[in-house]
Amino acid sequence: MLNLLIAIPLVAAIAILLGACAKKTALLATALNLILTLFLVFQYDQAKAGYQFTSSVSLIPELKLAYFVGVDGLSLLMLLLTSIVALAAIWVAPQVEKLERYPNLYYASLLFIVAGVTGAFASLDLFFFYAFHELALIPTFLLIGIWGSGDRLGAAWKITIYLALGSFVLLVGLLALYLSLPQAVRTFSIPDLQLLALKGGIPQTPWIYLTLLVGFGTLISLFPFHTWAPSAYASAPAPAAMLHAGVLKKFGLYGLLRVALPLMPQAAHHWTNLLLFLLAGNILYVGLVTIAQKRLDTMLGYSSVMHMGYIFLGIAAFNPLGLTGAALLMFAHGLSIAALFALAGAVRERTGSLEFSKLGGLAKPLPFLGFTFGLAAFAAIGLPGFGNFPAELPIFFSAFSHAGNGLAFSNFQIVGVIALWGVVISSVYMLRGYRASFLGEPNPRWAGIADLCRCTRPAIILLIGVLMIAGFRPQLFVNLVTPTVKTILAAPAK
Amino acid sequence: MSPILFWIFSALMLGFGAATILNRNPVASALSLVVSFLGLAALFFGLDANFIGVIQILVYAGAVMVLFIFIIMLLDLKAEQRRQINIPALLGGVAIVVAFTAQLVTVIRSYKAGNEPFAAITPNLPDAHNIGMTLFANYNLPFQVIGVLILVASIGVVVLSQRELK
Amino acid sequence: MPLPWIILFAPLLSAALIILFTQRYKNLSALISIAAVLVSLAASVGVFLAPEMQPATAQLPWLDFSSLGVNFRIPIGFTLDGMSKAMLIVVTAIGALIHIYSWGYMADDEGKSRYFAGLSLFMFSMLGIVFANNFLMMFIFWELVGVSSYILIGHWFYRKAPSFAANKAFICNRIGDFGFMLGILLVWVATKSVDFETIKTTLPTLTANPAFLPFATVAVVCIFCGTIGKSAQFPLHVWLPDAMEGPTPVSALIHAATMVAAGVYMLARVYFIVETSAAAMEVIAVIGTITALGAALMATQQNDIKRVLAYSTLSQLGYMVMAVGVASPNGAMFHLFTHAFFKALLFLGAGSVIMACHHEQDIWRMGGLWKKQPITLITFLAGTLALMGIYGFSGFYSKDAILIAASEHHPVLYYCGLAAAFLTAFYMTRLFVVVFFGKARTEAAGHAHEVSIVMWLPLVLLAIPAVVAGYPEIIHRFLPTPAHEHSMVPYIASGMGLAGILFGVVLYWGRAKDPIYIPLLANKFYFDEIYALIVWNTQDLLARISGFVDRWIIDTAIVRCLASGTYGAGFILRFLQFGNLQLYALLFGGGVVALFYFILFFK
Amino acid sequence: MITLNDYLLVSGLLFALGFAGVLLRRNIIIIFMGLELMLNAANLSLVAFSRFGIVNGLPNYNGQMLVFFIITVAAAEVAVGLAIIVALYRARQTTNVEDLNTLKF
Repeated sequence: MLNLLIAIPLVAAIAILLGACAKKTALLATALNLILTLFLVFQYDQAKAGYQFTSSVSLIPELKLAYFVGVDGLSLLMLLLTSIVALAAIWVAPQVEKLERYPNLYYASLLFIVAGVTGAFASLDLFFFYAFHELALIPTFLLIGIWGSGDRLGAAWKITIYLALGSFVLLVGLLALYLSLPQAVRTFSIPDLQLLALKGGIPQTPWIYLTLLVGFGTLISLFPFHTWAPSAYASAPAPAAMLHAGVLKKFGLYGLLRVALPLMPQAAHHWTNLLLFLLAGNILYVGLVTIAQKRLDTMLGYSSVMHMGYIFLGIAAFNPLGLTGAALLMFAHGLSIAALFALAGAVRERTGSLEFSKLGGLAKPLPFLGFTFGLAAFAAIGLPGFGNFPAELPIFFSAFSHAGNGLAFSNFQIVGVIALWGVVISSVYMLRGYRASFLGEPNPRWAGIADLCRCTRPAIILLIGVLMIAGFRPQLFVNLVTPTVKTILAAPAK
Repeated sequence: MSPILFWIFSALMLGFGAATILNRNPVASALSLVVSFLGLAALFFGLDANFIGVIQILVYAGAVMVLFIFIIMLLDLKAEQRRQINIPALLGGVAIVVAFTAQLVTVIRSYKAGNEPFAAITPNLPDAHNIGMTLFANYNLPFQVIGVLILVASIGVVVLSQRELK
Repeated sequence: MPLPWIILFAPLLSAALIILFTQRYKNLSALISIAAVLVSLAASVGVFLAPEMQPATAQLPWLDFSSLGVNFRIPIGFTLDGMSKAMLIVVTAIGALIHIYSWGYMADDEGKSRYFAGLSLFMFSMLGIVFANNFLMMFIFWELVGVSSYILIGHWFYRKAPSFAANKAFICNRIGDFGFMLGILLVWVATKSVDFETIKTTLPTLTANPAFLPFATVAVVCIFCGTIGKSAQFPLHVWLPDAMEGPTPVSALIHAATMVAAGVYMLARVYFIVETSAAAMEVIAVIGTITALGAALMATQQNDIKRVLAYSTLSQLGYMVMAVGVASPNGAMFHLFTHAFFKALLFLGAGSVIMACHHEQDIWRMGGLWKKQPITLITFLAGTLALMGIYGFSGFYSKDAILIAASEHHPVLYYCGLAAAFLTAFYMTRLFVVVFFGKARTEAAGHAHEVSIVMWLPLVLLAIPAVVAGYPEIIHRFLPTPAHEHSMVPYIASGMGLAGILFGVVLYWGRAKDPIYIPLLANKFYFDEIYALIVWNTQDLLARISGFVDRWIIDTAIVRCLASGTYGAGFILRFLQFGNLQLYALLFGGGVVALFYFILFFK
Repeated sequence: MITLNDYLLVSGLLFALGFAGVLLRRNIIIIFMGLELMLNAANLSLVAFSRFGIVNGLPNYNGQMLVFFIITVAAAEVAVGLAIIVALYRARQTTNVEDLNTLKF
C-alpha cells in the first residue's frame, strides 16, 4: 500500500517526462494519492500502537540495511499533509504560473518532490529516510532555478548549498549515530533502533545529537541557519514554495521526532537550553525581521521561519502537550502556509509584483482571493477555528509546565512568554501585510484583473477546509498521534 | 622457460620499448612497439599463459598497431623537428623515473618469497578451455559490460570523427 | 437538544450558511441572520424562564489529553448561573434589535451578506464568552470576538481609515490577549486546571500560603490585561474611538452588549481569583478610574457624534472596571446591564441621525433636528438621561451603586467618579443641544426626516429598558444587586449631573460653533501620536535593525562571505592550472614516488 | 632458474620506460604509446603472479581474467584516444602537447 503511494507519483512523473499529458496525469496521480492516504488513515488501527502497513525488502543484510516502509500516527498525519498539499499545489499550478518553458519537466519535478517526501515520511530505514529526502531536494532546486522569479539563480544556489550542507551535517550525525552503536546491534531499521533505545542500548553522546540538531535544524530553517528560506520562497514558483514550505520543510521536524528524540533523549536534554535560545531567536528575532519586510512573498517566507520556533518549543519541552502540539502544528502550519503561498502566487501572477508599495485594495477586484487569504492569514496567526490554534495552545502550556519557582520563571517559561509575544508580532506583520495588499483604496491598475477561476477554487477550499476541520475537531488528530508521542516519551529522559 | 630465452625476450622487449620512446620518427616508434609487444607475448608463453599471449599478439600487434600506423599515416606526421631541449623538465622526468626504478628494485629485493622457483604446472594445460570456463562462469557480467563498453567506444569514435563537432 | 446549544450555535450556523450559500442573495442573508438571532433570543428567554438552573454537564470535548496522561481538557461547556443568564438576555435582545436595525441601515450596502455573516459570527463569539465555563473556552471565543470585530470594523475595507482602524483594534486586542493568556498560564501553573469550578475549589488551599500572594498579583494583573485590551481601558483604549469607522450598528453592538462588555464580564466571572490579591485590585481600580475620568475629558471636545459616544463608552467602562477594583463585581455587572441598553439606544439613535443627514457625522453640521425626527429625539433623550444618571432612569441606580462602593473604598476614586459624572452630563448635554436644537447648519440637516420603521422601532424598544432596567424591582430578577443602604452619594451624584446639564445648556444653547477649544483634549491627550512614536521607536526600530542584521550581517557578512571566500580560494587556486600536460604528469609521478616512499620506506 | 622477482623486475623496467616516454616526449602519439607500454607492463606482472599463485597445478585464472579485460579496455581506449587525437589535429594542426595548453585559467 505504502509502496503504491510512493510509486504513483514516481510513475506519473516518468510518464510525464515521456510525454503524457502533464496536468491531467499529475492531477490524477496526486488525487489518487490523497484517496489512498485517506484510505490508510481510516484503515489505521489506533488501538494498536506501533508501525502498520509495513513491508520490507532486505538490501544489504550485512549492514542491516533494507527498504523498509511502514507508518504510525505521526507519519500518517504527515502523509495526509503531503497528499493534500500536493493535490492543491498541482491543482493551482496552471493558475498561478504562466508556464512558458518545459511544462512537462515542471510537473514531473513537482511529482518527484511528492514522491520523495512521501518516501521519506513512510521510510522506517535510516538510509532510505535520508535518501528520499535528497530525492525531493533536487527538483526543488530545478523548480526555483528554471521557473523562479526575481533573482532565481541566486536563490536556487543558496537553497541548494544550504540544504546540501545541512543534509551533509545530518548525514555525518546519522552515520556517527550508527557507528557509535556496538558492532553486534548496528542496524538502519528505525523500529529496531527505538527498541534498542528503550533498553538504553544507544550511547547518548551529546555532540552526535548536536550534529543531528544542526543538520535537521538547517533543513527546518532554525535560527541562525534560516536565511535560505525567505529568498528561496520568494523566488520559487508558488507550487514549489507550497510543497517546500508546507511539506518538505517538515521533514526536518519529523526527523527530530522520529529519529533524534526517541533515540537520544538524554543527549537531547543536554542541549535543551541551546535549543531554547535558538528557537527564541526564531520567534522574536525572525518575527521582528518579518515586520520589516516590504514584500508579501518574503514576509510569508520569514513568517514560516518564525512559526518553526513554536514547533521547536513543543519539541524542546519534551512532554505530551508539547510533542502533540508540535505534531499538530506541523500539520496545520503546512496547510496554512501552502494556502498563503498559493494565493500570493495567484496575486503575483495577476499584478506582476508583490511589493506592498505597489499593491493595495485587491480584495475589491479579487473577492475570493481576498477572503481566502484573510482566512489563511488568520489561521497562520493562530486564531481559533483553524488548526494552528489548538496546536499552539498545548505548546504554550507545555512550556509553562516546566515550572519555575513561583515568579522565578524557568527558562522554558521565559521562552514561553516570548512565544506568546510572538503571537502579537505575527498578528502585527500579518495584518499589516494583509492591509497593505488587500485592503484600502483599490489601485486603478486593477481594472482588468479577474478573480481566481472557479475550477481552481476547490484546491484552496480544500486546504482551508481541512484547516478548519483541524480547528473544530482537533481531537481527531490528537488521537492519531497519541501512540507515537507515548513511544517517544517512553525512552528514559534523564 | 629456460633462463636464456627469458633474458633474450626480456632484452628484446625492453630494447624495443626504449626504441619506441627514443625514436624521433613516429612510424619507427610504432614498429618498435610491435616488436616490444612480440617479446612480451613470448614472455607470456613462457609463463604458460598461452591464450593471453595469443590475444596479445592479435590485439596489439594486429589491431592496435595497425590503428597507430594508420593514424600516423593519416595525419602525415613527419619526424619531429629538433627542438630546444627543456633541461629542467628532462632532468625532472629522468629523476622521477630513476627514483621509481630504485624503489622498485629495493622492494623486489626485500621480497623473499619471490625468489622461490615457480611450482610445477599440469602438463598439457587446456588453457583456452579453462579461461573460457572462468570467463563465462565467474565473470559473465563484466564480460557483458565490456561488450557494451566496446559498443559505446565505437559509437564514440564515430561521433568524434565527424567533421563538424556540434 | 438542550436550549444552550441552540443559543450558541444558531448564529454560527447562520454565518456558515451565508458564507457558503447565500452570498449573492443579500436580503436572504440578512433574513437568515435575523432569524438566527431571534431563535437565540427565544431560546435565551426559555433558559431564563426555566425554573431551576440546568446543570452545566453538557459538554462537547474539544481538546482532551487525558489519553496521554495529562490533565489538560478544554471542553465547550456551559455555565448557567444568574450572571450568564442575564448576559444572555442582554446580548441576544440587543443583538436582535441591532440586527433588525441593520436591515434598514445597511439597506443598500453592497457587502450586506458579508456584514450579516460578520454580525452572526459576532453573536456566536459573544455568546461563547458568556457561556464559557473554563478559561480556555473563554479565550477561544475571546479571540473570535477579536476576529469578528476586525471583520465588522473593516467592513468598508476599500476605504483607508476603516482598514487601519480594524488593524488597530485587532492588534490592541492581541496585546491584551497576550497578557490574558499569560494570566491563564500562570493560573494553570498554580492550580493545574483551567476550569472555573475546579480552580474555585483548589484556590483556598493555595491562598493559605503567603508566598503565593505575589504570584497571584502578577497572575491577576495579567488576566486584567485581557480586560484592558477588550474593554479598551487605559492604556489600550485607543482602538475604540477609531473603531467608529465601522458601520454605526456595529459600533452599537461592539459598545453596548458585546465586545467591550466581555472584558468586564470576564472580570466578574473570575472575581473569585481577582479577590485573592488586594494589590491587583488596586491596580484595577486605578486603571478604571483613569479611564473613566480621562475618557470623559476627551469626550468634551469631540465633534464626531459617534466619537463622543465612543468616549462615553470608555468612561462608563472605566466605571465598571473601577467597580470590580473596589470589590463590587455586582455593581459592575449592574452597570454593564443598564449601560448595554442605553448605549445601544444612543448609538442606534446616532445612527438614525447620521442616516437622516446623509452620512454626516460632525455635530456642528447638524442642528435643529428636533422637529424632523421626533421619535429619535425622545428616545435619544431617554438614553442621554440614563447615561447621565438622572433620577428615574436606569443609569442612576447602577452608577450610584458603583459610586457608593467607591466612596467606601477610597475618597480619591470617589471624587474622580463624581467628576466623571459631571463631565458625562456636560458632554451629553453638549451633544444633545448641538445636534437637536438650534438652526440646521447644513443643507443635509435641513432636509432630514424621520427614518423608517425598521430603524425607529428598535429605538423605541430599547428606550423602555433604558428607562426601567435599573429599577430594583426589575433588576433583582436578573442580577444580584448590591444592598442599597441609605447614603448621601445618590444625591451628590445627581447634583453633579444637574450641574453638568446646566453648564452644558448655558454654554452651548444656540451656538453654531464650539465656544471653547482645548487642544489637549481635542487631540485625545495625544495618545495616538505618542503611541505612534513609541511603536516607531521600539518595535519598528527593532524590526528595522533586525531586518538589517538579517540582510547584511547574517546573510551578507557571514553567509555570503563564506560563499565568496570559497569562490576566492577557487580563483587563487586556479592559477595552479598552467595547462602543461607533461608537467601535470611529472607532478603526478613525483607524487606517486613520494607516496611509495612514505608507505614503504619511511618508518 | 627464473623467479617471480625476475619477471617483476622486467615488468617494472618496462613500466619505467613507458612512464619516461609519457614524461619526456612531446608528440602526443608517442605519449600514447608510452601509456600502452605501461599497461602492458602491468599485464606482465599480473600474468607472472597468476603463474606464481598456482593452485592444484592450475594457474590462478583470476589474474589472467584481469589481463583479458585490461587488453579489451586498452583496445577501446586506443580507438577513442586516437579518434580524439585526429579531432584535435584537425582543430589545431599539431600533435605537440606543448602547443595544446589552452585548458588552463
